[in-house]
Amino acid sequence: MRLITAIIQPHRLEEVKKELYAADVNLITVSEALGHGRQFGIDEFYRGVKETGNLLRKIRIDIAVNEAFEERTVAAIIKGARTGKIGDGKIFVTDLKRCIRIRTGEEGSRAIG
Amino acid sequence: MRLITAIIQPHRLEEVKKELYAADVNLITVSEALGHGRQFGIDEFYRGVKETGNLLRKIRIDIAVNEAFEERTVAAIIKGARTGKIGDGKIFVTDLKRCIRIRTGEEGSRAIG
Amino acid sequence: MRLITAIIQPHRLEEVKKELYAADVNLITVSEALGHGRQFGIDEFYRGVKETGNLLRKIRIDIAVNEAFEERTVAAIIKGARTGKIGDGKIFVTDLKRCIRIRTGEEGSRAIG
Amino acid sequence: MNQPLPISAGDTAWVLICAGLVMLMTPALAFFYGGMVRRKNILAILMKCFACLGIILLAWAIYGYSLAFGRGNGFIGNFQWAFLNGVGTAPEPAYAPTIPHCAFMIFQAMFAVITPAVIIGSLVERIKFSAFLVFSLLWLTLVYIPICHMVWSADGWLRGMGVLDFAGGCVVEINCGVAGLVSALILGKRIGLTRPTLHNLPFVVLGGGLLWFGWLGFNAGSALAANGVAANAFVTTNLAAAAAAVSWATVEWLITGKPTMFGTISGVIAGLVAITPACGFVEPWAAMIIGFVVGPLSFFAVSTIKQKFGYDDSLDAFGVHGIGGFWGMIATGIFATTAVNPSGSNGLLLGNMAQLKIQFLAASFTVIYCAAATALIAMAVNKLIGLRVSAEDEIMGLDITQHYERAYTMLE
Amino acid sequence: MNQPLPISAGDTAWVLICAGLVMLMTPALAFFYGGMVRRKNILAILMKCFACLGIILLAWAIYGYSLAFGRGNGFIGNFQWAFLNGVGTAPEPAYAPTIPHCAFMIFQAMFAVITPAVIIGSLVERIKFSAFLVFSLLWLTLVYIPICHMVWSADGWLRGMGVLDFAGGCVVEINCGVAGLVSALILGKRIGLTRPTLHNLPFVVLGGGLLWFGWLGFNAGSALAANGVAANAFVTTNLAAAAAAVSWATVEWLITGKPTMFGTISGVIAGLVAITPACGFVEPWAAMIIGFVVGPLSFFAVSTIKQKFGYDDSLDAFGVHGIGGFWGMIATGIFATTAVNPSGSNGLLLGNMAQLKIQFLAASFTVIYCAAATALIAMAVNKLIGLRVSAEDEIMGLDITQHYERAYTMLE
Amino acid sequence: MNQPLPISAGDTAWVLICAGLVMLMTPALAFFYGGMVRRKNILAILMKCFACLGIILLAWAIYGYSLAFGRGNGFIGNFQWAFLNGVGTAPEPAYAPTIPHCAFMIFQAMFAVITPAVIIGSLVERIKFSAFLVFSLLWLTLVYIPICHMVWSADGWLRGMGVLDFAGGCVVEINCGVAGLVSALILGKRIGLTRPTLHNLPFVVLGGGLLWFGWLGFNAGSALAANGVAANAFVTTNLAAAAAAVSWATVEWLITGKPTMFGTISGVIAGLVAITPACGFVEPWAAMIIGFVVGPLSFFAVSTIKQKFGYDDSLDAFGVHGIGGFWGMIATGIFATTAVNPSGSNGLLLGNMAQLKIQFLAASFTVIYCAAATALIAMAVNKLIGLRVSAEDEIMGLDITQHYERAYTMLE
Ligand SMILES: Nc1ncnc2c1ncn2[C@@H]1O[C@H](COP(=O)(O)OP(=O)(O)O)[C@@H](O)[C@H]1O
Ligand SMILES: Nc1ncnc2c1ncn2[C@@H]1O[C@H](COP(=O)(O)OP(=O)(O)O)[C@@H](O)[C@H]1O
Ligand SMILES: Nc1ncnc2c1ncn2[C@@H]1O[C@H](COP(=O)(O)OP(=O)(O)O)[C@@H](O)[C@H]1O
Repeated sequence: MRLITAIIQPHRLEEVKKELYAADVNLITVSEALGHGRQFGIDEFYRGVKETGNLLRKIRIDIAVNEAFEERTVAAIIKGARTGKIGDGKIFVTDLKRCIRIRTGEEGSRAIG
Repeated sequence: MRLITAIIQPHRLEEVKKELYAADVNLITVSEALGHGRQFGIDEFYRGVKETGNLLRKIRIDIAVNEAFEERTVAAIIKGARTGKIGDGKIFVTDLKRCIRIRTGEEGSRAIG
Repeated sequence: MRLITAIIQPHRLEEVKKELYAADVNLITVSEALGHGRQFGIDEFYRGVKETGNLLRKIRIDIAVNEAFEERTVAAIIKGARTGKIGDGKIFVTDLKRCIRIRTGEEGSRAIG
Repeated sequence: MNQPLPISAGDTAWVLICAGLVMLMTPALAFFYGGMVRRKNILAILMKCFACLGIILLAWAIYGYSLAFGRGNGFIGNFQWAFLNGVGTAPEPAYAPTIPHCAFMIFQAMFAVITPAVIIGSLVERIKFSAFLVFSLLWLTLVYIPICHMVWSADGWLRGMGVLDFAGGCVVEINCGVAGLVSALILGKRIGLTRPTLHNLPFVVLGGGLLWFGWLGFNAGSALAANGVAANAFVTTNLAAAAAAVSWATVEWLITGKPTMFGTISGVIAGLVAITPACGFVEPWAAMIIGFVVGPLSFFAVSTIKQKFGYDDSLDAFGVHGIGGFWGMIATGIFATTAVNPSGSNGLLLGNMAQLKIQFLAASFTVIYCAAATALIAMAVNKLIGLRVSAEDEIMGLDITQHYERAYTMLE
Repeated sequence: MNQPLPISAGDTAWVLICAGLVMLMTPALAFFYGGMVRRKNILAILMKCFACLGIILLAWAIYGYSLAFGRGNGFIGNFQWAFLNGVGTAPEPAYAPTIPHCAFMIFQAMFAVITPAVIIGSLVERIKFSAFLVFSLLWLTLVYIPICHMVWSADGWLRGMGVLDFAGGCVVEINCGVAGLVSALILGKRIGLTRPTLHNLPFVVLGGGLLWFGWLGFNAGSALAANGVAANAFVTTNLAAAAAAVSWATVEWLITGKPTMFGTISGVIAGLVAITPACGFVEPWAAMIIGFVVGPLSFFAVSTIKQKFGYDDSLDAFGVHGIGGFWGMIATGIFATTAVNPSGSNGLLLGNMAQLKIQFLAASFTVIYCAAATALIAMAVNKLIGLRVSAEDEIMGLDITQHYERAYTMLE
Repeated sequence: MNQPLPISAGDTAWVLICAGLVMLMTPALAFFYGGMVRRKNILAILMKCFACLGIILLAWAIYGYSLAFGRGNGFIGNFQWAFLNGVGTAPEPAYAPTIPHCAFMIFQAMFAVITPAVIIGSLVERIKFSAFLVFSLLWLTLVYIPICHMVWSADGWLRGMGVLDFAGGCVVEINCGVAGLVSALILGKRIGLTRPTLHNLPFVVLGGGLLWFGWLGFNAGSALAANGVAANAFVTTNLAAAAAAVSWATVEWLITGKPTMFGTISGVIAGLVAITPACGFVEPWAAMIIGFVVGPLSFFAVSTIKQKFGYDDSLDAFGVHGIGGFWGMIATGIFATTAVNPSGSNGLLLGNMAQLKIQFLAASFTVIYCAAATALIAMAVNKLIGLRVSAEDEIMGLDITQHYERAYTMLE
């Protein structure tokens, strides 16, 4: 099993969700994040004092999938999130040892979906 | 070492904390999340326009433990979080390569607790 | 590749960012968290009723790096975050299987930086 | 009325702006309460407050004002002014001889709105919206209006007896406080509550600050003229609020180790409550004492008594309004002086023990009548349509389950 | 003016505090709107509202007041009072004989401020700040001022015709509603919007509550004296707001299954809009009907018509102010009675069909004139400097791209 | 007083509602400031503002009013009105002959409350709560009251000299601005501050909007009657606020590339400050100039001077109130005209150089006296109980460490 974590632009979330559902990936967890990357933040000014805007709002998506779903999940995220501009984000894939459904106690592949 | 990540219902947090403490798991990190799963969200309406409520508030808990503590931690989370209704959430377990206590620089099992 | 996750004190974020940039680690993702650890929270009182303050505000930093950068990243975080007082936090390192840049589709080490 | 009384522009300006200030108190209360609950339940509070503004203003115009202030018997009015028929721009000498009758009516309307709105504080995070609507209309009709008539109308028996209640110690404060306690007891406790529910203390303070502002109109506007009595009420109101804020915070400092903002703003409200019946009858120094006393009283009620008995008067309508209102009625009987208000009476300190007795009697009568009638209403509504939402809805939150909407959505 | 008229302290106090209340409406509107957009765009709304306070107050003092109320012809005033020259403390008998002329001027100034501010609601999340500044100044000059002159000034032709518009059904409400729709059409839809944008409903309610409070000054202050007409306007304003809140929520309850806070507060505003032209001419019972009717009307406009035609009148300036204002003008022609206001007229119900025609004509004229002039202005500004921010800036959010600042920063 | 003066209902209504508006300014200020700090420190600001309302209202009633306005010598009053003894409903002809004496007293009380509250802006995120309480009481007694007496009381020497300070350029603005700077210097800088601390700009705007609203009462209420002078003050206040908002935003636009909401609302406050001493003495066109000038002045002070000297006047009490107040005093000496206010004087532009000198002298005296006295007080309190919280508490945040509570708890 895999844990796929994507950092995307906030305004792409709806698109990414759509692509994921289209790829039959329906179970996801979303949270807020701030990112610092290659993307150039806009300087802010407060009472004339400059503040280098270096943390931009991002969305983090975590998805646990079976190996078989890894590729299509990654592809769906890319399809939904890509604008081709700097700041589109990253996808991180780690190995998921166990997955347990709290409600039933089921484990493994059956618990993932 | 293991990194245990649980997605639970917000209203179960107190219960889960209680069970974790009871199981001698005292060090945890909590954050906010929004989840989309099998649970049926309630449709929202804004000035008469329907919005399919498809992201529900969840709580994410991250806990780093030694292998020996893995089972009891998972069990404690399940005990505290389970209501038997759809939406109870998931537990994800990944392998933790290193754990370092910033204050002392200690590493490994000793740094976890 | 490694995924480095640090839980730090909120007021050390600027320092940690500075140290990371100094160590040439420029791409990071930051989010809010609440932590329960050894650190003693301050009791709160609402209309005279005591509430044991047991979740303290923390900052979570996630950084994906190549193995070669693991040590310096960990060192930079420790340098920036350490105050020597309880509550300084932890660094967790997990193995990162894949890293994909959404914008270009690049994978692996080249996508990380 | 052959020859209508002349209207005073100054008095009319005063009463109208005060009516506006009292109107503002209901949204203010919405924020005062709204910040105290979990964020999944804030809209349900705002909604109930605006529901009070909506349905009670209409009910007041249709029958409420007439039943409350029309000439009936000692207990209830009649329908002479139903649909505001005859409530025009000519003054009604029985109530306010220098301003349009309809200005008096709308000033009073805002009192009728906020009183049931205060009760919301006892019922939050679990009451069904429809049940609240029915409850509040019944309560307006069967509790607020009769008590208002008895205390303030030309032929009310308590007024006839000489009770002093300048701006609503019985009519508003005791009434809503007791109703809150009783209905909270019938409604029962919230599920699995182990921690304080406040999600936004600044909102509480915002609401509290606006309540103080609005209360100046509530109390000083009750003079129904821009005169010395109004000015005195304005002064005493501010001083009592200040004194109670200080005394509440001081008690906290002594007991828990630090004064809190939440305690201070609670003290402000307690002080405003306590001075409500007294403000137009007592001198400024007495107002300070009244305020100083109510802080510890209410603090004790909400931090100790409530914990001990374990009832879920969630946001302390009883501890603040019930207790504070009762003390205010008694204090009026102690400190009142005709030097401030010739149409009032002297109190205990000036040798008039009788007044204190009248005050005690009126306050006690209000407690008993209100408790009994509220209990009947709440039980009836519970039987009829059920007071509480389902446990699932309570856990999910009232905003989404009762109103299909959420207060904060924060992803972009 | 050889012998200045005496000033009434009561009337002056009233008009000044009402001017203050109307001033407060613009910040209130800022929050009402600000809570409805995504958090990356809230400051851009607050900013435009305060920009209206800034530049339009100045423009009003420099030339606006004179052009609007100076004696010119039936369509526009003159420059007699430019730079407020001659607008001093002596009353101007043509407008308000018992208060300082400058008090009337500043009361009117606040109307000129809030009207373009309402238009912001149609343009949010995409309009360029500089373009809005130019647009709003041109619009003030070419739309607001002429319509204001025609309807309210001593020699306006619509006033001469006998139109009844107590507090701005044409001048304020239809005007801003139609301008919102037209400029939204020219501006175009927001990019890729698939979900509701509200980020903070409590802010919407806070703004809405303060708007209600301020509107009491807006409407009742338009009597320009603290008299029976003012009191009547005060009463009708509250009742219409209440009735529309109830009717909007009821329609929601029937159609979507639950009443919402957002709907209720929208109903409040719709009711306040609808009663605006009528408040000083109709009786309380009529106000309730006017309010009851506008709730479903506006609900239908925003939930069905807008969806159907697909225009992006983002926060419904047209659906609420345009529709509500038109209905209010018509309703005035139906329900007006000289029993309430001897200087008004009777409406249809009292047999005066002519008044209804006049109302319809004035409202229609306003729609047509405003639509045409607004379209020209918006297209001109678009040509000149471009109305819209770039797509990148729109996605990034207007706060950071137009103002180099962010509303919330939450890490410590 | 054998035969009490008759009370004017209109004037009384005006002064009371204005007192209410000034009361509202302190909670408004709390939000204006509260949004500018990190969220761990917002309650500590709200708390200090309400502490001012609490303890200073009481101190004012007990001895402050008497010391400030009682007949003493040129520098300080006496105890004739201690405990408000003799401050009843009959007018006090020396101050306000048409309203109850106690109405004048409570109007002034609200000025005494907000002045130390402004100082909080210089001390945020590090001052100990207990130290602030002691500091503010001492400061009230040793700085505010004497300056107030000298400038406004019947026998004050600055008033005797003919200084024009309509609503508090010296008494309120310079006083709090200078005190803020001096106490910030003594208190020292916050630990490790590298970024702006604002956590909620909408709160800043909310507070700023309510401050504008309240300031209308502050300035126009200072006429102590609802007359032409009040109307003029009302107009000039609005125009100066508008002009300064525009000029501040314009300067930003030129220098940093974009106008900001934070700058605009700061400009509003700067404009209100600058017009404070002048509002009842100058004409509207002059008010616009006064406002235009203060925007860049204050912007320069907060963005350049403060950075250069590196003092931590955290929220710019000095840059906005000190600088703005000084300019306002001078401007009054330039633009004042008896055409607006016969009981005032002409200024430089009408050939009266003397008035400008008097203004400069009074302003300079206030700077020097206030700086010296504040320094002594702050150092004394520092010695006695320590001004600052511990470094750990500062890092942890003042809300939790000074008040055992948190502003936002957001998990459910
Ligand atoms: N190595 C990394 N570790 C953690 N987060 C990263 C890393 N690289 C990118 N991110 C996250 O992805 C976001 C987008 O990255 P950025 O470099 O701006 O754009 P792009 O991926 O298009 O080159 C960053 O703001 C950051 O939140
Ligand atoms: N495969 C998954 N990947 C990421 N998050 C998941 C996954 N499955 C479930 N979740 C999270 O758990 C929550 C509960 O899951 P849900 O399917 O609603 O209930 P249950 O686990 O009881 O079947 C979801 O809202 C989501 O946040
Ligand atoms: N085993 C763990 N699992 C998850 N989070 C942890 C763990 N240990 C520590 N943390 C996080 O690190 C924070 C600091 O830990 P704490 O024990 O208070 O201090 P220290 O690391 O200095 O001993 C905690 O509040 C918690 O958020």
